[in-house]
Amino acid sequence: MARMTVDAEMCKGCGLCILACPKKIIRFSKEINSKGYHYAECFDQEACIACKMCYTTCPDVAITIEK
Amino acid sequence: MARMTVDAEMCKGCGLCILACPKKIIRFSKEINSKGYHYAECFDQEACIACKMCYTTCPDVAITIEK
Amino acid sequence: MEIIAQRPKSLTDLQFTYCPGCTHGISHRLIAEAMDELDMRNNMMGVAPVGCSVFAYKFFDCDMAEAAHGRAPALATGMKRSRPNMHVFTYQGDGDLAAIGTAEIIHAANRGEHITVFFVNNAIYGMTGGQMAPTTLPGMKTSTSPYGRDEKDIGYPIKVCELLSSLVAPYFIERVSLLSPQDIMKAKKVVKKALQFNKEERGFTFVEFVSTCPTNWGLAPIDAMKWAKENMLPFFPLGNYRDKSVEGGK
Amino acid sequence: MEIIAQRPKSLTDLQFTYCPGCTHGISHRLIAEAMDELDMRNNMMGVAPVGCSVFAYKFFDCDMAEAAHGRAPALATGMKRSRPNMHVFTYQGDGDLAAIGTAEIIHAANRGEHITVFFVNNAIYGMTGGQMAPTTLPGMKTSTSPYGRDEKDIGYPIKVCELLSSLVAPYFIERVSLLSPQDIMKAKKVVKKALQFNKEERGFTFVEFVSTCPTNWGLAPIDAMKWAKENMLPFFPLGNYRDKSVEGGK
Amino acid sequence: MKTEIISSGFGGQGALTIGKFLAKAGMGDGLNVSWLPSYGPEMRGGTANVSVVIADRAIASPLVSYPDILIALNQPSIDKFGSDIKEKGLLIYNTDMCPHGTKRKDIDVIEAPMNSIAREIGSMKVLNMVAIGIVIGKTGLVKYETLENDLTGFLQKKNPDLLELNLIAIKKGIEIGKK
Amino acid sequence: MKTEIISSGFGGQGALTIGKFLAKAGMGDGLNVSWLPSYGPEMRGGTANVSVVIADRAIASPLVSYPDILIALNQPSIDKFGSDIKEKGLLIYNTDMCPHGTKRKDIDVIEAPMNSIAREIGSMKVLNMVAIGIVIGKTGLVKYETLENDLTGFLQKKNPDLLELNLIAIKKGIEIGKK
Amino acid sequence: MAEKILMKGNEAVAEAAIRAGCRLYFAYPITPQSELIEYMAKMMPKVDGVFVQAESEVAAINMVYGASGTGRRVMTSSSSPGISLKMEGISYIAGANLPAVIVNVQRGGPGLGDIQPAQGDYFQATKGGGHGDYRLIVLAPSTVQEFADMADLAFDLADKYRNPVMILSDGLLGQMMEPVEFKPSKTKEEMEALDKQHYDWCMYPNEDEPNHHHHEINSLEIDPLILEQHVIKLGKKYDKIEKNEIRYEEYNISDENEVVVVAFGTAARIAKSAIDQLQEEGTSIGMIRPITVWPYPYEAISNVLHEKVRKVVVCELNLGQMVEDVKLAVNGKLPVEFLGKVGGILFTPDEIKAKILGTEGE
Amino acid sequence: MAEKILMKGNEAVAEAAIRAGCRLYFAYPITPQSELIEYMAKMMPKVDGVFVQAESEVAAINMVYGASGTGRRVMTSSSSPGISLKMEGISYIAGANLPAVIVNVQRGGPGLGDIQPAQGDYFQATKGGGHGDYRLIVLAPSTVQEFADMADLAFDLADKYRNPVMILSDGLLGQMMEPVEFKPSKTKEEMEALDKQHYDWCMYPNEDEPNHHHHEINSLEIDPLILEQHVIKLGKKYDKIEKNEIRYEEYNISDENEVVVVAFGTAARIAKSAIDQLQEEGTSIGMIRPITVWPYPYEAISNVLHEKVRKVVVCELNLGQMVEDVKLAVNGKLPVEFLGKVGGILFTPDEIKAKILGTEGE
Ligand SMILES: Cc1ncc(C[n+]2csc(CCOP(=O)(O)OP(=O)(O)O)c2C)c(N)n1
Ligand SMILES: Cc1ncc(C[n+]2csc(CCOP(=O)(O)OP(=O)(O)O)c2C)c(N)n1
Ligand code: SF4
Ligand code: SF4
Ligand code: SF4
Ligand code: SF4
Ligand code: SF4
Ligand code: SF4
Ligand SMILES: [Mg+2]
Ligand SMILES: [Mg+2]
Repeated sequence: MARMTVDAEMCKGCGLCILACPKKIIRFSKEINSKGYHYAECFDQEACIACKMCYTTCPDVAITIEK
Repeated sequence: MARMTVDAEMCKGCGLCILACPKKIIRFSKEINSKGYHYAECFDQEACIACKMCYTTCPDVAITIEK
Repeated sequence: MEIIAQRPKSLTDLQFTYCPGCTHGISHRLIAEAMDELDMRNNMMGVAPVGCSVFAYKFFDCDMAEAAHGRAPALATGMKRSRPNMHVFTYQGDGDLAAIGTAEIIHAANRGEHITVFFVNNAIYGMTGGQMAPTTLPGMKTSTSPYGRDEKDIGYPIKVCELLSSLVAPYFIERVSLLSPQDIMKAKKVVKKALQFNKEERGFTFVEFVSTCPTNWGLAPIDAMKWAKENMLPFFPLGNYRDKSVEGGK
Repeated sequence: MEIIAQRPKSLTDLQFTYCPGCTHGISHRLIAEAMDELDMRNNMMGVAPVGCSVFAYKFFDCDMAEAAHGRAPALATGMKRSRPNMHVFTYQGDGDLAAIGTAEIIHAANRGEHITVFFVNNAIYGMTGGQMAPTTLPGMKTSTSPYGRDEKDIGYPIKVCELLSSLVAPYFIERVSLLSPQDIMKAKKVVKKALQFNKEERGFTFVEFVSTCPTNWGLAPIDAMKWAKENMLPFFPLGNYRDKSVEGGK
Repeated sequence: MKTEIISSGFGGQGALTIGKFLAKAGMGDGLNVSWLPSYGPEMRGGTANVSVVIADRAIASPLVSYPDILIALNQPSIDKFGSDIKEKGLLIYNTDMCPHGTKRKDIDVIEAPMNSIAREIGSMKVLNMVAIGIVIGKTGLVKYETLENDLTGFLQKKNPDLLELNLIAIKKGIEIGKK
Repeated sequence: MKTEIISSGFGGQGALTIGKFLAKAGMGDGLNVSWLPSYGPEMRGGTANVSVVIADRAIASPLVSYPDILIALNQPSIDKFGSDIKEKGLLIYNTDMCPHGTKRKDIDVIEAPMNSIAREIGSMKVLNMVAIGIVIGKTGLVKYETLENDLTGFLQKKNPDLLELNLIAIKKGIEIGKK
Repeated sequence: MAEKILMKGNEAVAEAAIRAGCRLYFAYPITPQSELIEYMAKMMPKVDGVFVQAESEVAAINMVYGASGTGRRVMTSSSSPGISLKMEGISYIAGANLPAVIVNVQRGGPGLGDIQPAQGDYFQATKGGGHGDYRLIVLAPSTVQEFADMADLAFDLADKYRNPVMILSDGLLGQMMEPVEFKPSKTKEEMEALDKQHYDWCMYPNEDEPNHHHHEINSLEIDPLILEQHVIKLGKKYDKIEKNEIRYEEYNISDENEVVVVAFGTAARIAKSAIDQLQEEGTSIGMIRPITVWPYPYEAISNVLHEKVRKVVVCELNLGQMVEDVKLAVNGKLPVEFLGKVGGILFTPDEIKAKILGTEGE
Repeated sequence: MAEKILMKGNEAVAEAAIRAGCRLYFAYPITPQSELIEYMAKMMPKVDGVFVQAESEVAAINMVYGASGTGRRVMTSSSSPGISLKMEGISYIAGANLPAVIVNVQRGGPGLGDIQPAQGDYFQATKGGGHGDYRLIVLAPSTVQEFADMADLAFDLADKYRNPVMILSDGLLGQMMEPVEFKPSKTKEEMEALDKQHYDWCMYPNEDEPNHHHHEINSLEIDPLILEQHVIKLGKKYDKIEKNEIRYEEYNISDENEVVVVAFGTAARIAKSAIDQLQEEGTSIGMIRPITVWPYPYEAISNVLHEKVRKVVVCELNLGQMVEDVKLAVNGKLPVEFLGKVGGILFTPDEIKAKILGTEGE
């Protein structure tokens, strides 16, 4: 099992993690954070394979991966 | 016939023309110029072949060659 | 469950001041990770430039100095010479390093200062709002080349790795890119190599990141990466330009 | 009898301020002769550096500006851009061009400014009394490298022709020497070629003179030439580094 | 007469343009105007704002510390400037992006779902024109005709469709403002 | 008491060294001294000169405009400074390099063929020491013993032979000076 | 009457410079000046002018030095740290008696500081930030209109005295938009005349000397006696400028004034509104606003210290720089008080009122 | 008593700096300062110190900036044009609250000027040649001994206030030899203490924080409110320095003085001999010689304007710079006259006498 979490306040909604995820389980949230960004969120933690692609590409180091 | 003349005041007595002359007809004068240099002079104008080696090497453009 | 990837210790908790999708953040993370892994943080002094990464002095969690525009290699020289048992790196943009700081980078490299220079090439002046950089591509429109960079008038982009490799002293010079997770993972290895050499006091080490500036290129972050791949990489070939650790290395 | 060699018209009548046997005078003469022969004097503007040749503005008999130390290429850029129908050259020493003026020469070359740069490499700061230059040879003693230039500490001499040839824009780059009448005659051809290209508005042209500084080397003029031949030429190989006029030229 | 305005929002929402067209129209009406943006790197991804002053005498400081009117396109703008609005001043805000609104009771408040209105009109680009319209409708600070004139000059050739939408948005705003 | 000296000659003749050893000896004698060279590119191949002041009170300006003593190792030095020597001042000059000498009648003049003397002693390097000797012989400005002491400290290890020649030259100069 | 255009100060001064015949511009980007360089990048090609983004401020000022030596109108601009880098070049240009226009859009300092408006470079501009005895003519605008108008004036003064002229503006004036009217562009004939005006000394063959031409552009005189004459001549030029070119504005000056305020540029704008408010409240305050901060209007200030005036108040966006010049003007006759604001912050009219009324502490 | 050594000023100040614990020196050659860099090149390796000949003055001052950030004693030197190039860096160092010592061996300007002694950089040194509100502590020696002594003082002041200190010398003091006595070198213990004195803020792990360490060396505060606080704090530091560190020499001051002369450095040397001569001739003249030209001894000057004093005469090797500070000190109480000399020429005592006596025209 793996878990990917996005720090919503750190995220700037650039979408690079969404592109990077091989499992396509990341999307923009409906909510905005205090800076007005639709932050990223994992909508299917079960499917996460902890490949760290999202972490690798995230320019704001907003992602944590657990396994 | 050829003539090599040194402008005694321009000459700084560096000796490069003496080294350059294939005919070895240049030497330092006994006299000094107003800056204290023993300037170069041609002691055998007859032998000069107007090869311009002395002119070519003179850093102070003190030499004139006529032919 | 165990954390397998998280914010490296060598970064502070502050949020980066970069635009969404700006690769400055990625290169910061790579450097910080390498510092963590090589256990260099306690003896590291970094130099931030003037450019979008001016606040790097707040982001790297080690001793940091904020240089005058272009002068980071001079500061680094002073710092390293003063405290030779410390490790020193600079982090600089293309305006900073390849325009106003040309003399400083060339001479630090030529002296073989024992420092690591991280060079972020995004083909533009990010911080001041998108003016032409020395690395701006031919034909590229910027706010100071509004009709496109005309190489007849102002010449071609400067290739810094190539320029520095014409010097004898540098120990390690390599150009990497940050344009895909794969590239980033490769870049990570190079960053670590450079810092490893730094730790071992081998000499002057230099890593160029081919980067993006979504904001001033007027592109979405993903499009910016695509654009950079298509347009910058042909001009700025990736690869190693100097590695004295390899027998026969140039 | 007819005069077959005399002071060129493009020199004023003033006596040079150089030391006995200093090759600055020779390069001055070569440039002036080429100006005469190419009939460029009436449309020529030159830039003198700060260095022993600071008074070049008095010696060349055309319009002349005296630059700040290292900034001759910047002045030349302003001059040429302002009056594009004029020809412009700079005359610079190795401290001037390769130390303090590093950024200016690289960027003028990179922009491909339509100017000619004459670069006098005598491996030392002549005017200020013999300090180390960027081109000072390894082991060479100068007043600021009293124990000999230690390349481990401050790196190797900078090879300017090689450095500039890593740029795309320059049109012509060649290194010549002034160490014998034969060398000088060869140099003359190269000087003339560069100015010819200048006249034809081909682009950035650059001639390096491997020169001597008898005074600060502590050698008699003749010995200085010998020393330079033996010690400088191996480090600074003569030859053409760029000639875009030749098909397939680099 | 002197009116001091701050217009503020996320980058891209057009807060600076609001200021620009208000100032331009004020100038067209023969008044003295000034427009001063916030600038600098702290703007990256943050809030952009502009100070506008419209007055019938010389304008001393173009920097507005205590606005008569605050146009807030997002919540951070209210959070940052809301408490500076002069007593009896006016707050115009975009309910779509300002979930918390304001707690002040001593000022006039006009709320409008500007995102929704713009979307309805057909382009998110006209969000800011709704806000301008509200200012005009409520205060008559500048003449609609002057503004229309400026916009026409600016857009007629470049993008006549957008011009049309802009004018619709302004009129919609005026309506709201007049209520 | 204050003595102002200019020592001048071609580069390489040792004019600056004359000044230095006079100043050093003065210092050794417990006096205030200053030594100020001419400097700069105009020196290249030209004339080098130095101002030396030796005094029993604080020295205001180390620059000598009107010397009490001019030591001229060549003709250009006389041409340049000869007319500035104070009335009743002293000119010491090297006849070997000063074909025209001086026309002044209001000063003391000591002539010496310094080149020839140095050549005789065995080294052109000691030319300047002859001049120092003359100053001492004529004026007693500094003590011979102090000078000898300084020179010994300076040369004993490096070059004892040259030291010997130097002392001979000084003594020769003193002889001339005393005449 | 010309049309009014709403424009940023940075752009207005650039447009006005082009209209004044400037066809050469060399600079390096820096906030809050970048709109100026960007405007030039866009417009210079349209008027056959030269725009070069230099590799640094040092290079830019030396390009100006070279171009000015050829006798044409040339300009550069920057903001505080970038201006510091130009100090050597400015000293050379002044030393070589060359005309040139330099715009400083000041920001907060020292060091990297911030990018907000400030007036901390007053000393640097007026007392010679570079080495040696030289003076810049320094013009201090306080509106966008004046900023634009000064481009024209600056070039005229630069040409008249063969001296560099600085426009000492700030981030506020650079960034704000105000309505501005422009003078018409120079006509073709005027441009030709401009081009030739310096033929007697500049590099570039003129019609009278079509062939042999040896003009020297130079600040070096290795012979001290010649350099002395050269610097004395510079000094006389500065005296002449001090005699002829002092400019200032009198605001609300009358013999009813209880206090006289001295302020320049942006600070003066704010001071005016304080003065207006006090006037309405029945207190008469006058102001001298130096328009040239060098040459400085010493006399203008001492002349308005009428009998009722109790004190002089100096307002600056710095720790106190022009206040020294005001003290020199007042010369001990009255107390001189100082109100400063630093860091890129502006004072409010209320703060100025309090200082004037002596109620700051309250 | 230490031995007296006959030494050039340039070498004496270098030797004294090394003895004061300076172990880092970065500079670029320039006449008439080159003996200083050459001395350092020779001596630094012998004391395990760092000598780097920088590629330029700009690089040199930024090497100083970096090295100073690590808390060690560091110095650079140059002459006028080279000092101008350091202006940006100096403003950064001041803005970042860093200690550093900068020696200016002034020459004739402006521009390339000449290489003879001058005092034309007074304004630049004392009023901030760089941008923004900052102050250098400026020490002006007038003998080789004082030049050497000031190295020690400069480092102490720099460390005490975390502020750059400039020694404002000139070509005469740099080139001339005078007897000089040196203080003993710092002991090993003193050196260790010096090394640690800045551990609380400098880059470099200290014993209390052996591991994690995040000290920032920086002059940037992008938030104007924070920058404001920062600059106000700088201002308070400058006030403190003005209160504590003013130094000057009174020469022949008495209530018999008819004229008071103010002069610094080399100019003061010559003025002294004029004063001595006048005293012998029966006219009593006093002199104030500022030793710190910033902070400036305003009070010291106004305090000696005894009843008999008719006027104040200022002598400088420039067109008139310090004279403004003297006028500020005198504040209108007496006429202030100026005698200048430019181009690298010195005045003679006679010229000063004539100025004092008012017989110049005769
Ligand atoms: C001396 C000086 N000149 C100019 C500037 C303005 N300036 C700040 S950042 C910058 C360019 C930054 O571009 P780059 O180095 O490419 O970094 P990026 O923002 O693209 O990462 C400039 C010109 C300055 N702060 N100081
Ligand atoms: C800004 C500045 N820095 C330093 C100097 C001093 N300076 C004059 S010439 C020179 C070096 C000259 O060396 P080089 O360029 O090699 O010319 P050379 O005399 O050897 O021909 C230096 C450092 C100066 N005049 N200006
Ligand atoms: S770790 Fe891999 S699979 Fe999981 S969310 Fe990230 S990119 Fe997708
Ligand atoms: S890459 Fe990072 S910043 Fe970008 S959307 Fe994903 S989590 Fe957010
Ligand atoms: S021309 Fe030739 S032969 Fe004649 S003197 Fe010169 S070098 Fe000798
Ligand atoms: S080469 Fe020229 S300067 Fe040298 S000795 Fe011969 S003539 Fe004289
Ligand atoms: S402007 Fe460009 S380089 Fe700067 S933070 Fe934004 S995207 Fe990154
Ligand atoms: S010092 Fe050297 S380079 Fe300069 S003139 Fe003398 S020999 Fe030539
Ligand atoms: Mg960039
Ligand atoms: Mg050289």
